[in-house]
Amino acid sequence: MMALVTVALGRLSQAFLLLLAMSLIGFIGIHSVGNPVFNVVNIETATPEDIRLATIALGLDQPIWRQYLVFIGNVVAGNFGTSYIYHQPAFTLMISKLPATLELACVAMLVAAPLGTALGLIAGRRPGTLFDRAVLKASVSALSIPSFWLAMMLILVGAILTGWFPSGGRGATAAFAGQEWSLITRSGAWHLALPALTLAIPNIALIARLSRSGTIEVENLDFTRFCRAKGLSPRRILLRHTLPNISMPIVTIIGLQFGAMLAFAVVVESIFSWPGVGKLLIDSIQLLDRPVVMATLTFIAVAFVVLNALVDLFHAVLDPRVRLSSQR
Amino acid sequence: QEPKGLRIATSYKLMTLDPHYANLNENTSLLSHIYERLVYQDERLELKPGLAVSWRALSDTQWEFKLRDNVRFHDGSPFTANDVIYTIERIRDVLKTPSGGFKSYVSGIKSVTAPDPLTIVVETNGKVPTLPLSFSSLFVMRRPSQGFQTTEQLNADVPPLGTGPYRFESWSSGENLKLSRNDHYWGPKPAWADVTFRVIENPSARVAALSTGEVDVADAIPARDVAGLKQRGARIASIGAARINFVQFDVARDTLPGVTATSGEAIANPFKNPLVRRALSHGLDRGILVDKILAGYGTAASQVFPAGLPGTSENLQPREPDYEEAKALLAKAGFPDGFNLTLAGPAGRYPGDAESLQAIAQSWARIGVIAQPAAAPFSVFNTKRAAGEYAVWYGGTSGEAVDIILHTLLASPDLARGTGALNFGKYRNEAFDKKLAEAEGIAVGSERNAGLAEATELVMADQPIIPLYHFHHIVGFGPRVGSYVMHPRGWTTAMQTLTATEN
Amino acid sequence: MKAHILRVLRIRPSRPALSTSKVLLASYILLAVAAPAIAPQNPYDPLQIYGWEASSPPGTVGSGGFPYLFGTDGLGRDIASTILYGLRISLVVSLTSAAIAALIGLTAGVSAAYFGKWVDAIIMRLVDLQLSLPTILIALIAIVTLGPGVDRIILALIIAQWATYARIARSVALSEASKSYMDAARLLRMPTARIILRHLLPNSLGPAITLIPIEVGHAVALEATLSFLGLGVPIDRPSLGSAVANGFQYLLTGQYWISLFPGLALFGLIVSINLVGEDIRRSLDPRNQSR
Amino acid sequence: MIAQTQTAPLLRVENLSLCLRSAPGSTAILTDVTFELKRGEILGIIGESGAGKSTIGNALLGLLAPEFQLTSGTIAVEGKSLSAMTAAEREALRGRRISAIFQDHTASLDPLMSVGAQVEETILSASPALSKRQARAKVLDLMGRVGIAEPDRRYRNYPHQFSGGQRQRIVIAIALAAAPDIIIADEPTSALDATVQKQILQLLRALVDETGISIILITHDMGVVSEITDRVLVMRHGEMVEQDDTASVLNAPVHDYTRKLLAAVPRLHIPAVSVNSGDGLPDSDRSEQPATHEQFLIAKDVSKQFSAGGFGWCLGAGKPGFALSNIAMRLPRGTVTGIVGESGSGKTTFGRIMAGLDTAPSGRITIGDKIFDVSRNGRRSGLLGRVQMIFQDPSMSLNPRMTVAETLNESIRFGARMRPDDSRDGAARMMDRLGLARRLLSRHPHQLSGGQKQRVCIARALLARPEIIVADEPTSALDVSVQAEIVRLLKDTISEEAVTMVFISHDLAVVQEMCSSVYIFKDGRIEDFGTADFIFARSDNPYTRALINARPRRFTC
Ligand SMILES: Nc1ncnc2c1ncn2[C@@H]1O[C@H](COP(=O)(O)OP(=O)(O)OP(=O)(O)O)[C@@H](O)[C@H]1O
Ligand SMILES: Nc1ncnc2c1ncn2[C@@H]1O[C@H](COP(=O)(O)OP(=O)(O)OP(=O)(O)O)[C@@H](O)[C@H]1O
Ligand SMILES: [Mg+2]
Ligand SMILES: [Mg+2]
Ligand code: NI
Repeated sequence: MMALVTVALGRLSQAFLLLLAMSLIGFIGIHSVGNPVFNVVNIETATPEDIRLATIALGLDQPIWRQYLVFIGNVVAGNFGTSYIYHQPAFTLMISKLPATLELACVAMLVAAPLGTALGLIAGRRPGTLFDRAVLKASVSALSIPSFWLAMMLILVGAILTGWFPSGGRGATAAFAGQEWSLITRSGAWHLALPALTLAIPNIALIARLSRSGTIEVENLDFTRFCRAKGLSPRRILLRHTLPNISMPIVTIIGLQFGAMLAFAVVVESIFSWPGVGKLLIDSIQLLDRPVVMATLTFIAVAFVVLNALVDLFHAVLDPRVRLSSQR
Repeated sequence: QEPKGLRIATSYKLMTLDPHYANLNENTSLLSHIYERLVYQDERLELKPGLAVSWRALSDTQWEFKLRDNVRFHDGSPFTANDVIYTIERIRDVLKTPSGGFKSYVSGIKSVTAPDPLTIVVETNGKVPTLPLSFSSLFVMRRPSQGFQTTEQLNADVPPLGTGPYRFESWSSGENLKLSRNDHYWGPKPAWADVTFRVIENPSARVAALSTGEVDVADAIPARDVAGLKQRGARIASIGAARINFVQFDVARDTLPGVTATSGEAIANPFKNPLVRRALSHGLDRGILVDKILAGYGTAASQVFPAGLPGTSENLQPREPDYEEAKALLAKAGFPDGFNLTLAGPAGRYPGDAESLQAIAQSWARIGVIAQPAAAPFSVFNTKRAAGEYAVWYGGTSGEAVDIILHTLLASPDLARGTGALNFGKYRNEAFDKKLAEAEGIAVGSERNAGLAEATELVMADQPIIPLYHFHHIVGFGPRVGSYVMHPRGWTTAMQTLTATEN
Repeated sequence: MKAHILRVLRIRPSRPALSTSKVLLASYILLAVAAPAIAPQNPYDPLQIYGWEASSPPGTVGSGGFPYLFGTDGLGRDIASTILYGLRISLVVSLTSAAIAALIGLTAGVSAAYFGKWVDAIIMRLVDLQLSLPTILIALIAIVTLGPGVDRIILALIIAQWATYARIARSVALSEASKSYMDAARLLRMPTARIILRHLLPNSLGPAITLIPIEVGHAVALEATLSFLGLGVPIDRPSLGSAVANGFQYLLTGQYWISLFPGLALFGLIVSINLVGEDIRRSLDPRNQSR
Repeated sequence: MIAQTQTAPLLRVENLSLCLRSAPGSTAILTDVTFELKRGEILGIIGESGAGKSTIGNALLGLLAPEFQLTSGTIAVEGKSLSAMTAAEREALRGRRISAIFQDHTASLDPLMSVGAQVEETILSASPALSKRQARAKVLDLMGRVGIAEPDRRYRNYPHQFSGGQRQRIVIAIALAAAPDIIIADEPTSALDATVQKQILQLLRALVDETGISIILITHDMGVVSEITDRVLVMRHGEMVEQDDTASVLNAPVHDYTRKLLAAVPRLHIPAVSVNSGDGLPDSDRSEQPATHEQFLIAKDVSKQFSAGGFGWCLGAGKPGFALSNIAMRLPRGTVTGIVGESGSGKTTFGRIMAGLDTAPSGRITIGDKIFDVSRNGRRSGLLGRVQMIFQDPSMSLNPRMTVAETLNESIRFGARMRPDDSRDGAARMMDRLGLARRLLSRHPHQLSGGQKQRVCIARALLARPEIIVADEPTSALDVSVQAEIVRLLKDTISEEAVTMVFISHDLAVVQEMCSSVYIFKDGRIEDFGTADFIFARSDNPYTRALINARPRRFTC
């Protein structure tokens, strides 16, 4: 237990350094890309004087290092600043987009992970069979369709032609834990179907591919042969022996993809007008809305640190040969 | 049967509930349901009464506005001159940049007085013949019991209070705005019991939502989708926008980045020579831009507004491309073999922007001018343009009237007079400046319009910019909407729709 | 390594499905190389494009005197030629970036697993950092600070992609590093780099090998997204990806050809890369080499 | 059915022929193998390493590697041919009727599942009616019967926390747990010391006698053969050489090869002047070393503990498990020092510490005049690389993605620091000396038999030209005639190149032949040590005597 605490503390201090590095990159990055003031004033009507005043008002006239110090000071005090564009506290703005993103990503992953793993396991157990070839071909195809195409096709088929699903938006939401959620209303869940499917399909394919190739490799190993020799049912071998042994890369990918869904599901979010964090981030980057970018990046970094720590923890629990602190 | 709510898919992402925060269609379009203005512009941009029933100039520096009686705010309190004064003061004195997009409209105002609750008298610093026009952009807020409301308050605590035909219900930033009918509205009874705006920024998603009938109205329909939408039973309304997209040159500096002779050596700034600018304009096929890129939903441009709107000139008509003449002009200017340039522009800001860059390059190639299109995200584009990294670029601007565009885009840059804010090319034409100033001094009317038209003719002869096109606003609407009246300012509002039953 | 490459390239007539994909990929590459010779139009030369013939349906004979096999796009470019030329850019961008990113990422991930402790901590925190930075931001920074260009895009894509490989490789390598063949290698006191590259890396490659072709496809899509935002290749030199992204706007319009044909071409390309990748994966598994 | 069971033998193999799929006909792995197995019989299969013994076992289980192709022959269980069965029926045979102990015990265990659970799932799959608790009790019983101490603690341990011999016993326990009719035991005792081996053999014999199961016992250990088999089948080059009652084969071998094999069996010599010369044994006898030899490697006070917990990251959970305490050892240059001892007594652990692969919290190792602190990482202290190791489980210590040639050349290049061209045929020559065909050079490890892999590991260690070798059971998978050659080779190398060797083995006869001095390990301590003569002839340590006496009688003289 002590070891766990030490590891956690170590991780935490590393995470702080990481956040610092990231804030520096984000800050300097946005600074180097362009001047936010052109997006704050209406460039089609603003006078040079307007621009000058706005620059001062946003503190953009200060040298970049001073702006950064001010920013860090504010963050330590719990304030990410006010959005240049929306004039709302950046952090609140980001949090308000979180439920939509969270429920979308969770539903998509809850569909993709078990389904993908199952398909891959079954296919990989008997490589070359009809089922295996079908899984391989289908997953290759699913991974080869650009995501916006997939989204549009689902809209075309699922919404425009058949009218089964709505083409976008969140539908009705209901409050839970102080936030609005779609998943708990009927209409909301209905609206969730297509975007979640769009996110899930490539992930099903990806996970299926990984677990298929892992299964092929592991099923060739001596211990699975020994399991057959000792009379275990194929199902049990698959679930209790093959699955754990192929699960490391799969869980890793699930962690990465889940993080990416939280943070970068821009295409799906914009085509289905699903107001999530990814879209907020991209919009803010394009508008150079630095406070929002920084708040969102911080959230994403924390999310990835947590997810990856969970994956590492899973790894240590799963594989007794691996130590969490990975000392060798 | 009473029509249910109206559902509108809009590309305009409302940023804030403060109607004075930023002068962008994103905000003003949606907030115009809640807040009203003293003066309105009709579809031909002519002024018409709003919260003010009439106005007149008392002297060169004084305007009097008579306010409408029996108008109530959504909370039932009456609308009076006091609220107008509050509005003007809030914009002029309280709001600080960046939340100060409207300041220029009131910067000429010296003082506002209310001789009686339904009259205001505005005293200006100099001659401001366009004051009523300025008031067509200012939303009137109610004076709170004390002090001034901040943007934060408006976003967070205080529900927006206006006199408009719809009252505020709820807003979720980037998602939707919900409104309900103001039953006590002073004008014609609003058609819909409630209105829901859904922010759908992706054009295809708007098209899809309209196709499935999830929304009744969708704005900013891409021209290429019109045919498909019509096939699926939607109807389309469109109007030429009060705006212009153009190519602008840097005519001030001696050498320019990216401009070289065909051999690759640096050359002196060719755009200082009006012949070159004219050649580039002649060597441009606007028909491709308008008919192909905008699929017919655009008007070829020869001046800053579509011909026919107040202040435009009948004499300026877009020309067919004439490559031979253009070549001849280039040869005369000393560039028989043409030259190379980089044509910069924003990507995804205006309909057809990035495509236009390439179409222009195709045209110019035919007169020997090799243009390298360089598209960049809007913010990057602006930063670079401000930093002087571009020699020739594609731009766009809009305004309530011709003079505003002439004033900012073509007049010589002059901080004191506030002219030439968008004249990034540093073009100077004193004759034009004078002519424009004269016209601007004339009271609103045909004489002023004639003066503006003349000034336009004068400046366009020198070709400081190459007008490209005025794109059209396109709105699609479904069966529950009877008709949709377009407005050149490009707002999308419930007031523009008529229910199907009414029709 | 040479042996591996040879094994990979060995034609296996007994596996017709796989050789189809190899033939397909080879012909894609051939078409890309030969594009200037076989394309009826040079879509990068504005003089050869006739704006008035924009959005012509397939089969229309244009001013160039040849039929537009797949029609023209919204600017009048021959879609067939655009696909051929665009392939060149897309192939170079996606293959190079995926290959370099895989090389960097795999080495980093395997090294992290091998050394553990602070090396692991640093690499994995870098990975976390990279994962949380959106590609768009990286591309923006790269292009604004370095100026536009294909190499910048490749750079941005490498930065965007290496982290995934690193984490995947590490996840396998952690278990692999405890096996006794690693001990045997360490006993021989060979350079650490060799232990990592020759012993740990090949045995940790399994999932990564599956991932590489997928990431190649991903790179094409990313490049298209960047192009779409004006951050990619110059807009007048469309890559296959940007042709597809451009066609996206036409998906719901009647002008199906503008999106369909580039989309099909891209689909075929990625499918064949994936199938060849699957073949490579199979041939790298020692248990399959004698089959 | 019943009638058939009585007449038909339990298992009948007829004209079984196998070849490699890649080159049909040319490379026969098995040719015309024919034998029967009766109920309650133990059939021994002996023969050359690489003769195809394990392949027969795999064929019986229907678990042949995909490279192999059956060219002819039938396998019938109780008269019913395997080829006539449906896939499901064949599936049902495995575990319930035929179970196996694989030669490669380490690779047979799932590294991610605790050993207890692996035994338990086998029990539950054989008799699903059992409750969890009953199954658990049975697991503990089985683990105890195969000689795993503290089974309830070790239940939760993972395979990597077990010693080689312990893992092998777990595999045996699993095979028994399935309660089959036939067990194919492929070298089931190769990693076990004499006492434990005896215990296991008795267990098997008792099973056969009590429950009437049959066993096919593949082994190279003639002692084991003589001890418990009823009949013996001798194999060479994939062909049967002879087949008869054990006694006839051992006493009156017909075939030359059998004779050669029997002649090669190493014999343990226990001098007549034996036992107990009294308490006053001069201490010099123990430390007595030829004066000519300098003390080349000295280990002092090496101690190490393993925690009993299941997970590496939960350090300190629970009481300590195994402990290696205060091991001290002196290795004179150019000699072979034997380590024998109980399975799980810490031999491998100590060897790994000596090689610098593992650290120990305390202890010191001196090589020449350089002192190494074993609590430091071997690479950093410089210990790593001074000592070469022949690992106990050969299959795991070979890189699965490298061919034999690649592995050996690497050893020449980096271990011996020779340029590749100088070493061009070093590998090939070494293969010849080890009795391995040169064509195996292009193979990957999974394409080799157990004994072939082991010899590749020996080759790798020797080619690195180390000063010190720790050989951990280097001959456990080799048939006696090959073993004799390897022993000769090792001896030659040691005398020619003044290599110092630690020889860990349970085969006392080989130890006697190879070693000048011997250390006896038990429970992580040195139980006894001295010159080989002393240990085998005069030591009165009860454990030492028990070890020696546990040797099968037949090959002791
Ligand atoms: N996958 C394979 N591909 C090619 N040859 C193989 C393969 N597996 C085994 N062999 C060869 O088949 C022969 C028989 O192997 P097998 O494992 O049955 O030998 P064995 O009698 O069990 O030997 P040992 O006593 O060394 O374990 C060996 O010569 C071996 O090299
Ligand atoms: N990683 C580990 N964690 C916990 N216990 C371990 C670990 N490795 C080895 N042990 C225990 O240490 C003891 C000594 O193991 P070691 O492998 O040294 O035995 P050995 O003498 O080589 O036995 P054998 O002859 O069976 O190979 C065993 O009881 C084993 O269970
Ligand atoms: Mg064998
Ligand atoms: Mg051991
Ligand atoms: Ni290789």
